[in-house]
Amino acid sequence: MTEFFLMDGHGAYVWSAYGITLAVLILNVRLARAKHRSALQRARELAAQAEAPRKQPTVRRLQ
Amino acid sequence: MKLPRWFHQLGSPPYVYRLADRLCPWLGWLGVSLLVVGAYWGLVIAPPDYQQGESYRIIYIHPQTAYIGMMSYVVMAIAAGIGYVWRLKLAHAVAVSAAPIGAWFTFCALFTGAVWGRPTWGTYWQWGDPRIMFEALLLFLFLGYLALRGAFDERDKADRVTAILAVVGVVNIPIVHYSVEWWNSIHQGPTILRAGGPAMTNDMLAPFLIMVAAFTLTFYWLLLRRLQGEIVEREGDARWIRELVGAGTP
Amino acid sequence: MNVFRAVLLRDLRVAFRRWSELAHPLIFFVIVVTLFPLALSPTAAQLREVGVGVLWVATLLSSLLALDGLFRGDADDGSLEQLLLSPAPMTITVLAKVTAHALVTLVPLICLVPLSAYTFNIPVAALPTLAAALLLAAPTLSVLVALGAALTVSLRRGGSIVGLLVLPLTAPLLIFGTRATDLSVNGEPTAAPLLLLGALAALAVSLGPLAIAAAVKVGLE
Amino acid sequence: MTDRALLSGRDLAVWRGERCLFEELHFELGPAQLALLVGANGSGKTTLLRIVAGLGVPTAGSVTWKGASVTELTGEDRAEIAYRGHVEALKRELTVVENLEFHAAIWSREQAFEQVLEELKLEQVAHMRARYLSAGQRRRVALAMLMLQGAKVWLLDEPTTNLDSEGRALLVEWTRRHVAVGGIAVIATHQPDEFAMRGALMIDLS
Repeated sequence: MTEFFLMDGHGAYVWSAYGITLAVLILNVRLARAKHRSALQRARELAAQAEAPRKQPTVRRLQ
Repeated sequence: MKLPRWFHQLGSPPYVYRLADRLCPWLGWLGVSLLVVGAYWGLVIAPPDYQQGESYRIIYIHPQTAYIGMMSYVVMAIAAGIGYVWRLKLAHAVAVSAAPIGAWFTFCALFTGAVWGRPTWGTYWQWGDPRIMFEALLLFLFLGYLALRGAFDERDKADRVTAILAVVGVVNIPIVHYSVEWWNSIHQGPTILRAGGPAMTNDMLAPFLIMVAAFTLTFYWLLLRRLQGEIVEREGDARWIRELVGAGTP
Repeated sequence: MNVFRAVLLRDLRVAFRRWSELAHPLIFFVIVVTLFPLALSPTAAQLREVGVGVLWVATLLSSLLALDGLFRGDADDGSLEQLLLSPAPMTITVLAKVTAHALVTLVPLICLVPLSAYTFNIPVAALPTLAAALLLAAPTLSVLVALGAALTVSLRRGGSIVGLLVLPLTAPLLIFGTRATDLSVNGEPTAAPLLLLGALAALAVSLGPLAIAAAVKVGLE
Repeated sequence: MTDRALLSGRDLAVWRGERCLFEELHFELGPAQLALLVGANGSGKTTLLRIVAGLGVPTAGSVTWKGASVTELTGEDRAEIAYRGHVEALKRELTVVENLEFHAAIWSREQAFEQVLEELKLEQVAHMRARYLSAGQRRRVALAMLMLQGAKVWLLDEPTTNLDSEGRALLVEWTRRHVAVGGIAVIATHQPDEFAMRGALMIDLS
């Protein structure tokens, strides 16, 4: 089994390459999920507050 | 210019948000299973290369990550271009979502490329290999995009300024690519190694293609998840968000 | 056409009335060029080997120095807004400003380069090609630097990231420029890289102003 | 109807992040009409004025001049709208005359500005560099540029700041004359009554 990991001397390179790729994949999955979840959380807070008051400016003609 | 109906539908955030919700499970599970199958096949079953030996197995991930990095930049530039021309907030959201993914995968391609270079050419940073130099320049372009985006506090302005940078970047990519290729051909002469390495026998091709498919599916899963986050952030307290959030989805 | 002339003359006049600022890129260039022999061994052969690359990198870096004045000055005193609101198309105005920047910073730099070539004992025969390559690269470099300036015009501390935005895009210039100079040093024909530099210049001058004008418009939104 | 010289804004809205400056703002200005834009600092007066000028982009809605969106105006239509912000668009290294000549070339107007300079009492400083002018004098040069452009629509952002009483009187009189001969003016100000006249539109953002 060990010679499988040794890969006649090239093991370090192959496994470090696969390792970093796996790490990048997992990191990106977590980052993507975290972004989605925090956005939803923020939206929940916004939804809890009352609807923002209408900010329509008054436009009138001077007599 | 009258745009087709589906294009408008793609332009409406709630529609795309729900579409992403339906697609993501499929993309996710299919992608992961292909990754596992491809990795196992490439590491265990496929024969080592007669010339490079075991280190050749990196061919099942390095080209894929490089291709995803490149594709991310193109997706980013096209989305940014559409967002800029038609003022589609959603297109900008796609560009923003694609950028970090591209940056991470380009970094990964750079690392795996350098590690692969070690046993084959004897150095970590093989100046001779034009692809490594191109990956580095592509990574700088991504970092430039992300830095410029981070420098603006107003989202609308950040979208439109970085869109211009993305479009200029994508126009420059072929130029940078071929000038690096040209530069390499004069310094090192035709490399003994063909660009993609020695011709792949059939039993090497299968895992290679599986990994390409796996990475592509993963890319779209990541893109859609990030896009959903962007959409919710950008829609603020729109009505459909209130319903969505009110319903307390996870 | 008179808008092009008006903007060009105005920018040149403003630049020469603040002539002390013009010297900054030149001084920076000389410092970088003189520092390198200190860092490396002064043997003639090795210096020549490295010298060409150093000259080009120093030119790229020092052209970045002068970019703040390109748009930020006009943005702060409100004249950039008036240029945007003027009937003339913004691409013409931008082209005029880029030309002014090239004349004011890059041309003196190009005159300086052959002088500093002596410090790297680059053979005199190679100087004409070196100057030709720099002149051919100047439009592209100016457009890229102007684009960096336009993209960061509304940022207070924009200068720091312009290098990150622009330098990756100057890789082709560096490759073809140094190659042309190396070939001329060895006395070989230098047509190919010079033609490629010319092609880049044509692309930059035709498409560049469109992107720069768009960046300025968005920057002032 | 649209080709009549009409400056109109339809359901304009501006959001800064999650804060709303204003929304559902509609206005329409025909020839010989004046609009006064009032509101506390930070209420979005400058933002709205820049949107009307075609510099800024609203989060929603659009502003049209003679039927065309102000962001797409070119050539003479573009020159018909003049915008004067807080800063006077003067290059400090150029003299007053050089600045005026430059703007004349940009708007391709012949340079009859000697008469305007006299009215604004700027003839002594005409050949002085803008850097040495006082804030009030710079404001007057900006007024000279406004007259030089000869635009149909004046968009002025607090034009009376740094002006002495004599300068203000001149500005108010010129604005009245501009509107009387069929021009349009939108003025953001903290003292609306200075410019107020019958039939003027009052847009209050606060």
